[in-house]
Parts: sequence; C-alpha cells; structure tokens
Amino acid sequence: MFAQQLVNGVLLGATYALFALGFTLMFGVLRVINLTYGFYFSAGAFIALFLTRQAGFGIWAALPVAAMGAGAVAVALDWLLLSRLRRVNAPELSSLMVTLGGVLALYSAATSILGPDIRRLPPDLVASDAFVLAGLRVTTAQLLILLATAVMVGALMALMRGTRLGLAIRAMAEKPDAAGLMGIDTGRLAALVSFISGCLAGAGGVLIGLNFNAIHPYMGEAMMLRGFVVIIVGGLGDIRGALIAGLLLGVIEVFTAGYVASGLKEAVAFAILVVVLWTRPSGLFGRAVVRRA
Amino acid sequence: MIIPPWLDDFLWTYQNLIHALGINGLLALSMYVVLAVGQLSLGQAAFMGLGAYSSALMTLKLKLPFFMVLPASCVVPVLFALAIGVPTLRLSGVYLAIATIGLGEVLRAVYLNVDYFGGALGLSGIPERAETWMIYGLLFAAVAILWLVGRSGVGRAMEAMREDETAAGVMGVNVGRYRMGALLASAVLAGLAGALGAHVSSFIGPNEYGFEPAVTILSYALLGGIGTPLAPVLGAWILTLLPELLRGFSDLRLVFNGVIIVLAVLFLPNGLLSWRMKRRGA
Amino acid sequence: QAQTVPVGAIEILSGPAAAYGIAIKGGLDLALDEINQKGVLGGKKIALTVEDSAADKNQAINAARKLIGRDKVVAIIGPTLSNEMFAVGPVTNERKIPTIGTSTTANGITDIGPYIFRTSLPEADVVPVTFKKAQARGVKTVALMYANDDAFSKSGFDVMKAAAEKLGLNILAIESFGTKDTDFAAQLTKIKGLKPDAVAISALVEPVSGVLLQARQLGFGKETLFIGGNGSNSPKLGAIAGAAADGLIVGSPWFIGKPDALNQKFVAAFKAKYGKDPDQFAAQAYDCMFILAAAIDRAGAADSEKITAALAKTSYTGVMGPFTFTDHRDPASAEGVVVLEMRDGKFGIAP
Amino acid sequence: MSSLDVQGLTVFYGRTEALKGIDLTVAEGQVVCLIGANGAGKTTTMRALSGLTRPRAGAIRLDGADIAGWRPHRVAAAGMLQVPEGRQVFAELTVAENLAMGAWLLADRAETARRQDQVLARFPRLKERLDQPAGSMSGGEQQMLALGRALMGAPRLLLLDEPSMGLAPLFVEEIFSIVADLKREGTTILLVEQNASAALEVADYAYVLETGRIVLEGPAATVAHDPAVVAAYLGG
Amino acid sequence: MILLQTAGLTRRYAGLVAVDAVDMDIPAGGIHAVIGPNGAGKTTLFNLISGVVPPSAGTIRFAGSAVTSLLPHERARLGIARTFQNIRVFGAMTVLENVLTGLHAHLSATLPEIVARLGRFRREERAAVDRAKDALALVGLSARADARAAALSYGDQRRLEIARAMVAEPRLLLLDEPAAGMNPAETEALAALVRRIRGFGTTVLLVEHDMGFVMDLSDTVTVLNFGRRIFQGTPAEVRREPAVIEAYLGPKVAERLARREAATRAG
Ligand SMILES: Nc1ncnc2c1ncn2[C@@H]1O[C@H](COP(=O)(O)OP(=O)(O)OP(=O)(O)O)[C@@H](O)[C@H]1O
Ligand SMILES: Nc1ncnc2c1ncn2[C@@H]1O[C@H](COP(=O)(O)OP(=O)(O)OP(=O)(O)O)[C@@H](O)[C@H]1O
Ligand SMILES: [Mg+2]
Ligand SMILES: [Mg+2]
Repeated sequence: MFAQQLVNGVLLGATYALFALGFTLMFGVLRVINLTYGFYFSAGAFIALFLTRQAGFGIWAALPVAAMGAGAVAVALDWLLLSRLRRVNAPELSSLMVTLGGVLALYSAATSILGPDIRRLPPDLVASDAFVLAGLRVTTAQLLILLATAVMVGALMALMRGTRLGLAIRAMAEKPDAAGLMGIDTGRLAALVSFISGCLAGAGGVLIGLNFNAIHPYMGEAMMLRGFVVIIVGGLGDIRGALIAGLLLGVIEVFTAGYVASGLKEAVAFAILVVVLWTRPSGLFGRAVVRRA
Repeated sequence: MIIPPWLDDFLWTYQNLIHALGINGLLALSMYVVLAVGQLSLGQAAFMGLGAYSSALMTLKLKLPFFMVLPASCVVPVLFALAIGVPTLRLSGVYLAIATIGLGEVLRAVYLNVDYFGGALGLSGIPERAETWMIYGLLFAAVAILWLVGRSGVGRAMEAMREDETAAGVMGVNVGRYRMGALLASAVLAGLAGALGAHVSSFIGPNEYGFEPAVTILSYALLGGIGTPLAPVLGAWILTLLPELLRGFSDLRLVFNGVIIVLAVLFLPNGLLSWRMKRRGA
Repeated sequence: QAQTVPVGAIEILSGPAAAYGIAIKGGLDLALDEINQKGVLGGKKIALTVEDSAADKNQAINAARKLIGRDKVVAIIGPTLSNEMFAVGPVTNERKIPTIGTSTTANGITDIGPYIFRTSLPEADVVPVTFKKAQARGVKTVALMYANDDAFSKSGFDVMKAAAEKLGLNILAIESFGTKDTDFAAQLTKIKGLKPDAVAISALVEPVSGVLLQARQLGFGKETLFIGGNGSNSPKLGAIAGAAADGLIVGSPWFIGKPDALNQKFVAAFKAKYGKDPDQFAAQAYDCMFILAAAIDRAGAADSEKITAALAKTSYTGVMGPFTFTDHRDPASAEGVVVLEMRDGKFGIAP
Repeated sequence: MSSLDVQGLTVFYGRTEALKGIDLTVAEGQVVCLIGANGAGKTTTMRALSGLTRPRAGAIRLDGADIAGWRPHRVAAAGMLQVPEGRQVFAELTVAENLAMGAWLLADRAETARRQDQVLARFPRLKERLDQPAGSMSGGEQQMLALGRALMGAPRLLLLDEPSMGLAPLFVEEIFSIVADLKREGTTILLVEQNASAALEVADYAYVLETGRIVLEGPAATVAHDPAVVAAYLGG
Repeated sequence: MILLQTAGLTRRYAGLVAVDAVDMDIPAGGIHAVIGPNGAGKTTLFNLISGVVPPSAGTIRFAGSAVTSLLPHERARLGIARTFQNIRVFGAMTVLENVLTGLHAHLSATLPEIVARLGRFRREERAAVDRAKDALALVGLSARADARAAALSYGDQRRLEIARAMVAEPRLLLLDEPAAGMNPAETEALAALVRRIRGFGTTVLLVEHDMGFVMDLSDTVTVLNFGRRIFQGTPAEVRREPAVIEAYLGPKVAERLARREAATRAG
C-alpha cells in the first residue's frame, strides 16, 4: 500500500506541477500576477471537448490544437487586459486586479454560454483501464500527465536558460524600458510569453480533464491556490522548483490523507509549506533579488 | 423622531447591505494598513474568521454581553498575529502572501474538523447584537485614526518603507516594528469586522474565511487605491454594491460586474481614488 | 387589487455551484407555466422573481431582504444550500414570510423558526432505507466517505454513520475530502486495503463521480457495493462517471424512470422545454411550486400568515409521490423512498 | 554612419513643459555634445530621441526618416542605441547575459563574439566577473557594463547620457578615448556630459541647454571658450 | 577624539572579498574622503558602517561604543546618516516629505499624541517642516518642495538625497559620490555646502571620484584597492604616493592635481 500511495502522491503532484508550469512562466518570470491563467486551463479542455466530441479528433490531434487555442485565448486576454497597463507603467498589483475582474466576467460568461454542468471527454479517447505493474495501478491518462510534465519541464528549462529568447524574457521582466532600448519588441515578446503560457495551460487542462474526467468552466479556478503555492514554494520563476514543489505538495497531501487523517490533508500540506518558507524565505530554489545599496 | 414607513422599509430591505458596507469597509482598512507599509500579507480573512468564531463562541457558549465580546474579539486575532508575525514577517511580497494564506487554510481545516467549531455546519443562531451605529462608529473611528496617523511622521515612515525598506531603515525607521505594528492593526480591524459580521447575520461557516475572501479583501484596496484610507473603503463599497445594483441583469450580472472592474482598473490603474494625502501634520 | 401574487426564490445561478440553482429554477419555471394557465385565487397569476445568491451568504441575505422589502413577496422558495438557509432563514422567519427549502437536507433547518419549511426529504429518512437494502445484499462492513467542508454532505454523513451503527454494520474507515477535490486516490487506496463490503459516500454529485472513477482505476470491482447519498441521485452521475458508476445504489423519493403518469408527463415536459433530463433538484422544485400554489389557493388570499397556515395542512401528490408536512414542517413520510441502482449510466429500481 | 536632425522637439511631463521646442543636428560621423545644468532637459532629450518618452511635437529625422513617436525597439533597430542615465543594467542577469542582451539585434554569432572580445578587452573588470549578477556590481562596474552593452550592438548612432558618471579618473580618460575611437570608426555620437571640458575636447559641435531651450550652439572649441559657458558649466 | 573606528572590518561575497580587514580611525570633526578604483569596496564600506550590510568579520565602534551588531535604524538614532550612490529617494513622496523622513529618528510624538493632535506633536511637526525647508534651501531645491521626488532630474535627486541625510545634522554623514552627475560649477557649490555641513559639527566621510573636489575639501584621505586600505594621509601626500597614482589616479590626473595645488597656493 505504501508504494501505491507514493505513486498516488507523485501522480497528484505531477498534476500540480503541470498546472504550475505555465503559471510560473507568466507569474514567476514575467512577474505579472495573471489570474486569467486558470481560464486558459478550462479553455484548453473545452476546445478539446469540442474537437473530440463534435469534430471527431483523436487525442493526439486534439491536444496540440487545444493547446494552441488556449494560447490564442491567452494572447487575446493579455492584449485586452494587460497591454494597456504595461504601456502606462501601472503599479504591479493592478495586473492582479484587472485580471480578477477579467476572470469574474469570463467564468460567468462561460457558465452562461456553456452551462454549469460537468462534461467529460469521450471515454474511449484513451484506454481507461489501469496498467498493473508489480501491484501498482496507473492509467494511461496518468502516464500521459507524467510524460507531459517531464517534457514541458525539460523544454521550459531549455528555453529559459539556454536560449536568447529566454534571456530576453528575463530581461524584459526586470526592466522593460531597457529591454526596449536593446531592440526588443516588448509588446510582441509579452504576447509570445502569453502564448507559450497559454499553450502549457491548455495542454494541462486537456490532460487533467482527461484524468479526472471532469471538464467545467471553473476547473482551472479550483487549482489556482495550489498553483500559487507550488510556484512560490518552488521559488518564483524556477521551473525545477515548481516541479519539485508540486511533487512535494502531492506527496504530502496523499500521505497525510493515507496515514494521518484525510480531513487534515490541506492543513498539514499548508503548514509544512509555510514552514518551508520560514526556513527558505525565497522558496526552495529562489534567489533573493540583489538590490545593492 | 418618527421614521416614515417607507424609510423603515427601505432600511429593513437594505439592512444587510448597509451592514456589509460598513464591515467590508473595516476589512478594506485592515488590508490597507499592511499594504501601506509595503507588505502583501493576506491573513485578513483568517483574522476575520478568528474574530468571528471567537466572538460567536463567547456569545453562544459563554453568554457574554456584546459590549465585552466585541473588544475581546480582537484578542485572538492579535495573539495569532503576534505568533505568526515573528517568523513570517521576514518574508516579502508574494512569499508573505502565500504564507499568510496558508494560515487561513490551516484554520479552515481546524474549523471543519473540530466539532466545537461546528464543522461544516458552522455556527448558527448567533443573536443579532451588532447595531448599525456600532459598525459605522468603528469604521469612522478607524478612518479618522488612520488618516491622522497617515499625515504624521508615522505615515511618512510607512510610505518610505513601502518604497524602499533599506533607505527607510537608514532614515531611522524601525522597519521590523512597523511591519509588526501594521500586522497587529490589521488583525484588530479584521477581528472587529469578523465579530460584527457574525453578530449581524446569525450564521457563520468555515468557508467564509478562506482563500477567496482573502483575495476579495485585497481587491477592495486594489480597486480603491491606497493613497488615503478613504480609497480602500470606497473600493469595498463599490465591490459590495455592484452585484446588488446589477441584479437586473440576472444571468449576466457577474459578467457585467467583472467588466466594470476591468474598465475601472484599465482607466484608473492607481485606484479609483488615486490622490495621496499630504504626509505632513503641520 | 393586484392581479398577480408575488413569490420569490433565491437560488445559486452563477458561480461554480450554479448547476444546482439552474436545475431548481428550471423545475420552478416549468411548474409555473402550468399553474399560471389557470392561475391561483381565481385567476391571478403567480409572479415569480428568482434572485441569484452566487452561493454567497451575504448575497443570499440581500436577495431575501430585497424580495421581501421591495418585491413584497408572500412566500419564498429556496435558498439552494443548507448553509445559505441558516443565514437566510432567520431573516425571513422574522418577517413571517413562509420559506420553503427544496434542496436543503441538513439537520436543523426547520428549527430556525415556524415559517421555515422544506419539501426535500431529510437524509435521515432516506439513508436508512438504502442501508437496509445493502444489508439485505449481504453487506456487513462498510467504509464511509464524505465531503467535510459542506453542510449538506456532512449532515448526510452523520446520518449514514448513525444508520450503519443502528443496523450493526461494522464501520471500517471514515475518510473525508473537500467538495472541490478531484483526487481521492489516497483515501481509496487506504479503504481498498481494508476490503469493506461497501463504500458509502455523502457528497455532491461531482466529487461522488470522481470517487467512483478513481475507485475503478484503483481496482475496486463488483465485489464492493457503492452507496450514495442524496447528492448522488442525479443523471449527471452517469454522464460524468459513466460505466464506473454502475452498481451504485441510492435511496430516493424520486427517479427519472418513476413510472407514474404524472412523473412521465413532467419528465417529458422538462425535456421538451430544456432539452435535457431533469434531476431530483428540478423534480423537488417542480412539486414545491405546486404545493405553494395550492397553499395560496387554500389560504384564499395573498397573505403570508394565511399561506403559512395553509402550507402546514398540505396534502399533495406530485411527481415525488404523496406529500404532507410533519408538525415540524419537514416532509412527513418516507414512504415513497425507493432504492435505485445505476445501470449503464441510468438509474433504475434496485433489484 | 548616420545623421540626426531634430526640429521643434517638445516634451511634456503632465502639464510641465520639459522641452520647449529644440532644434539640433548631429551630422554624420560627428561627435556632438549637449551640456546643461541639472534639470535642464538633457535626459529628456535623449529619452525622446530613443522613443522612451513620447514627444508632444516636433520631428526627429534619423537618416531622413521621421522616427518621432517610434517605440524604442524600432529606433534601436534603425541603428540608434542609447546608454541611459543611471546605467539601467539588468540586475538579475549576469554580466555575460547583459552583454548578450546588448547584441540582441546582431544576428551574426561570430560578430557578437568578436565584439564581446573587444568590450572585454576595454573593460577587464567585466571579464573577471562574467558570471556575477549585474545588480551586485559596484556603481562604476555597472557603468562600464552599460557602456559595454551598448557597444555590443554595433550602433551607427550612439546616444550617451553621462557615460563617465561614477568612474574612477583613469576610467574617465578611457571613456573619452573610446568616444574618440568610435568616432574614428565612423559612429555618430550625441554625448551628454557633466565633465564638460573633457567632452568639449572630443566633440565637434556643442549645444547648451537651459530649462528646456537651446541657448547657445556652435563648434565645440568656440563654445568651450564662451565666457558664460565657462562660468556656468566649466567652473572658472 | 575618534568618532568612528573600524578594526579588521571585512565583508566577503561569494568568491571575493569586497572589504578586506580595514582598520580606519576617523576623528570627530572635519571632512574625510575614501577613494579608490571602481569596485575597490568603498560603497561596501559605507554599507557596513551604516548597517545596511552585516560584516563578515571585524568591528565598528562609533562615538566610543560598539555598533557592529546594531540595525540601520539604531545607528541612525546614534547619528549616522548617509546618501546612496545608486539614488534611493522615495519616488512617490514629495521632495519635502523625503526630507522630513530624514528627521524620523528625532520625532518623539506617541501615537495617542498624533491622533489627538496634541500640542507637542504639532510643535514637533512644525519644527520639522521648518528644518526640512531650510535643508532644501541649502541644496537649492526650495522651488521643487512639493514636486514628486521621482520627477526630479538625476542631479536634483542627488541633491535631495544630501538634504535628506543632513537635515538631522547627524554626527557622521556618509556621502557616496555626491558630485556624480553635477557639472564643475555645481560641484563647487556642493563643496561649499559640505563645508557648511562641517560647520554644524557634523563629521563628513565621503566617497568621490572627482579628485578636484576631494583634494580641495578633505582633511584626510583613505585609499582602498581590492578592499584593502593601501594608503592614508593628507590630500597632498596621497597625490604624490606612487602606489595611489599607479592604482587609481593615473599620471595625468596626478599632474593636473599638482598644477592645481600650485595654482591655489600661488593665488
Ligand atoms: N518623470 C518625470 N515627471 C515629471 N517631470 C520630470 C520627469 N522627469 C524629468 N522631469 C523634469 O523635467 C526637467 C528636465 O529633466 P531631465 O532629467 O531631462 O534633466 P537633465 O538635464 O537630464 O538633468 P540632470 O543633469 O540632473 O540629469 C526637470 O525639471 C525634471 O524635474
Ligand atoms: N552583493 C554583492 N554580491 C557580490 N559581489 C558584490 C556585492 N556587493 C559588492 N560586490 C563586489 O564587491 C566589490 C566592491 O564593491 P563596491 O560597491 O564597494 O565598490 P566601490 O568601491 O563603491 O566602487 P565604485 O567606485 O564603482 O562605486 C565590487 O567588485 C562588487 O562587484
Ligand atoms: Mg539627466
Ligand atoms: Mg561605490
């Protein structure tokens, strides 16, 4: 049972990490607290729902299209809500407020258009039976999540640390004006980051919708708190940190539920994470920002 | 004085709204005092919950009179603020925000799991002891005090900290003490709001003090602004009134609500009341 | 003299829990269409104002006060959640406005005051029937699961626990989760290790579906009987959980396939109007609207006190079956309760 | 090589008019120096030229094209780079990454490497500290980095806003020799300097700015001997 | 009397020693300079003295008592004030309010007094405003008193920093490159201001790369290189010291300084 609980924890943690990846790109790297992130997540899931139910797509075709669709949604929302604030150098937290209003409108509109009911992807999209390996049970959807998380972590780390683009993103996040002077089109770069982040969220939405068989307008909203926790405990903008914090959170929750008391799983998880922050005030892998006197 | 019947009816109809405006105003101020020193501490909902639960229990179980319950309702939140303040206030920005939200979630689990707190059923049958004049009296007093303090050297020190803690420290501002002071003031205001809220609505439940209320309280201050203590109160009032004013739109009510917020922020990114008060008392 | 009788309803029409309020509103509107064809009190129409509470305590109270103070309603249906009723009830009761919960099953609702009614059968009346059925099928040990952050689910669990104890079932484990949770693997893995004959779940339909889906993934087979509470009694269970829900039993005063003509007519009308199957919430609301309309007629005037008195004397047969109130304004009989079993995504009478 | 021609440039901050319609020309290959007291509007001029601040009125012609109102990245792509006042290095990026950012517009890798070698040769301190986050460097070190970063971009026209600020005397000399070298290589330069005498020595032409207006202009040597200038800016 | 004394003061950062076992005695009164190449550790030394950065080793004594482990605000209370090389004005506050924060350590009104607007608070506040206005007049910023600090030009922000640091007439004033961003005429005015500040009885310790300014003004000059003190003496000695010329001044500047000195002596 211990081994199965560990697997449960890792799988749950992987879903947290999967959700957090695009979020850490947008919030951790770009320093924009964009609460519409949860919406991209459900947007991706709904696009996949439409593609598979109405247009007969298979999962491998639906996944990338849904991801890009969510990316497009992200770009549009960035343009509508945030581009103006960036132009006028608005205070940092105004981005939080505008996206708060934005999600309120979006979720309500989505609920009245799509209906409040929970939907599910076609059951035969991926095999729903679990593999049994040495007594441990894992489903195809769960394996997909593990795989997607691993691929995305790798790709994002490569992007952020290894490419000019990643460099430009980090530069723009810190000093947009100076980045402009270097020849970076900050408007377009911000749109690109939104797109990538939206794609990651969209793909996450499809996979998590597939795994838990529940797609509804608020599905991303329900993960926002965990998403925040994961990227902050991991250290803002640190992709490896988001992965590890996600896994940690998943394992703690599962082990508390499995071996202590299920009613306390959030409490214990949060308490431990707060203690982590007390001992490492910039998260597991975060570096304190150098600002010299 | 004779109140004309139409006014009586009006007051009854909007009584809860009138109470909520005052209470949310206090909550907005409890957010304001921490934002004013540059801290993104989101423990307000948790403090409000502590005030609400402790006051409700004092009324229900100990049968204490409200004039004792109300001041006492600050005690528990203040004790919590003291306890978490020391380790937590080293954190800054979103790290602090998450740590303090963690407090709210832990407390929620306690309310849910300990029968004494009523579990998911919450506490009901709380007598309606908070009067409108108490709520607005406290709100007025809080605005006045924060205003007067804001215009003094203390206000200057707070704003200086918000802009640059290192430089403020070099100017002689005891940064740690100010942070703690702001957190305690925040706990007092939120605790009072919690107690008042519990004693106007007869029921409190564990889900009223978690993550979402924490964000709502933050949004009061963000929408209104933090230039003066009036700004967050205005923000709270607008966000409290909007859903009621928009009842006519039925289904699309919250859509319009969101759109209005978006437009307000886009065109007034520094808050609805963006002017700042003069920081000099002479 | 006014030509309409103003009636109010407070339901969750927006936000994550909107599905419940929207289903209820559907039932009310459908009933109202029929009622208003001939009207009440000799031809007056009932004017129903449905206010949104967004599942928020304050908004629910504001809605109640607005309905009473501005719209001058003579009776209120709702609100949706038990938690909301605990906040709204004292307000309407103070103004002596009869208030009828159609979906509030928690304990203590009608204790709020003499003007608070409910037409939803409390879990205490339903669950024992279900558990007896389970025992009859040979269940001796049971594990209980419930959402611990929601009054409805928690009350349901309390009832399940009492029922299990009373029937002498051996409770092997009690596990909780959050209503918004999507992952139950930890709890289920633990329960699986204990090999109970049955797992009883008290929660809203979304988490129940999730529990069933994951239980199957974790290898729970037909040997384990799943027992649902009131929350599971929804066509959505089949829609979300699909085959994973097969075999679940739940007690209910109503189910979509209930064969009587009245019910069949209701189901057909609902489908025609909304293009989807009604659920229990819609059915309860549908009946409630008729019960209230009949009470208004019997009261002889659009007067809250008289309506309250008339309501107490209700004797009505609707899609849920025969209905009367107890002295304590709860539904009087659990006679109509049948145990349903999920088969191929649809509920039918359990064998 | 590039030339710059500015006419009637007017900038407002809210209601205050910081630049009141200035005319200024930087001919191809020249070093032109802009001097003025604190608050005269020198930085405002530079920001308006590079697109960081939107001018209210006026024309800015870079090689004939009117670039007034262009966003900074377009201006940079057109070949005009700026070393901003107060350094503005990317504090969280390392020295090497800051330099790489400077070469953003340079597609050619070999050219980038060659320029980086040149910059590091001029500023050996940067070479020692390639992996240090720029924000933790000393003020002077950051100034070197800001300059080095602009040199990475192969500007045809360079706007320098107080490049010698915070540099040790030896390095101040180095800065002016860099300006002379750049000029020799054909880069056109507009220079704002408080170290006016040294600036006037390398400059071809000079403008004197006072509260948002050009009050004097002429060949650098002439301006350097103008008694009013000597009294006000060169410190007797 | 020795006002400030550092012994073995050291600050290490990953892989480098920014300040390396510096012993320094600054007598009370007078103007003292610290010079050295870029990255020599001058600003770090100031950070250590003002308490912004804790030392890795060594001690700091101020006016006879150990302050090594005190926090910045405690040192401010003892009379240590400073300006920052990378300007750190409170941008959203007005110029006058910035200067008023410089008096923070000297305000004593309690919260009840503030809320009740009692006489002591009013008197204190009025006096503070008067002092702040005087300080602004000294640096020539009176006209901008009500402007937002962020709207000042670079040079004006530097003046504001100086006013904010000196308004309380501290015992020790640390000026980090006060003349950066000022032209020679403005620098001369600044020199006059620093002399006036000395006149208040404030001891001035300054870092500056403008050698004319340093040599004219300072009573003693300490030279740092790679975090170590390589020389200490009068301006004339410093100018002639080969190690200093080699590491910092360069022959041209040394020569110019020599000519200047000769001219001043002649004139
Ligand atoms: N962001 C701003 N908002 C309002 N006014 C500003 C702003 N920036 C500059 N100013 C004002 O515009 C005028 C010109 O400032 P600018 O920075 O161009 O001067 P400068 O010549 O560069 O001075 P310095 O030598 O001190 O750097 C000044 O009066 C200044 O106060
Ligand atoms: N936080 C830090 N992390 C790493 N290195 C640092 C840090 N702070 C300072 N340094 C290094 O310590 C050395 C001394 O820096 P400092 O700022 O004291 O120099 P300085 O003498 O003031 O130079 P300048 O004249 O250029 O202002 C520099 O090489 C700098 O890069
Ligand atoms: Mg300037
Ligand atoms: Mg320095």
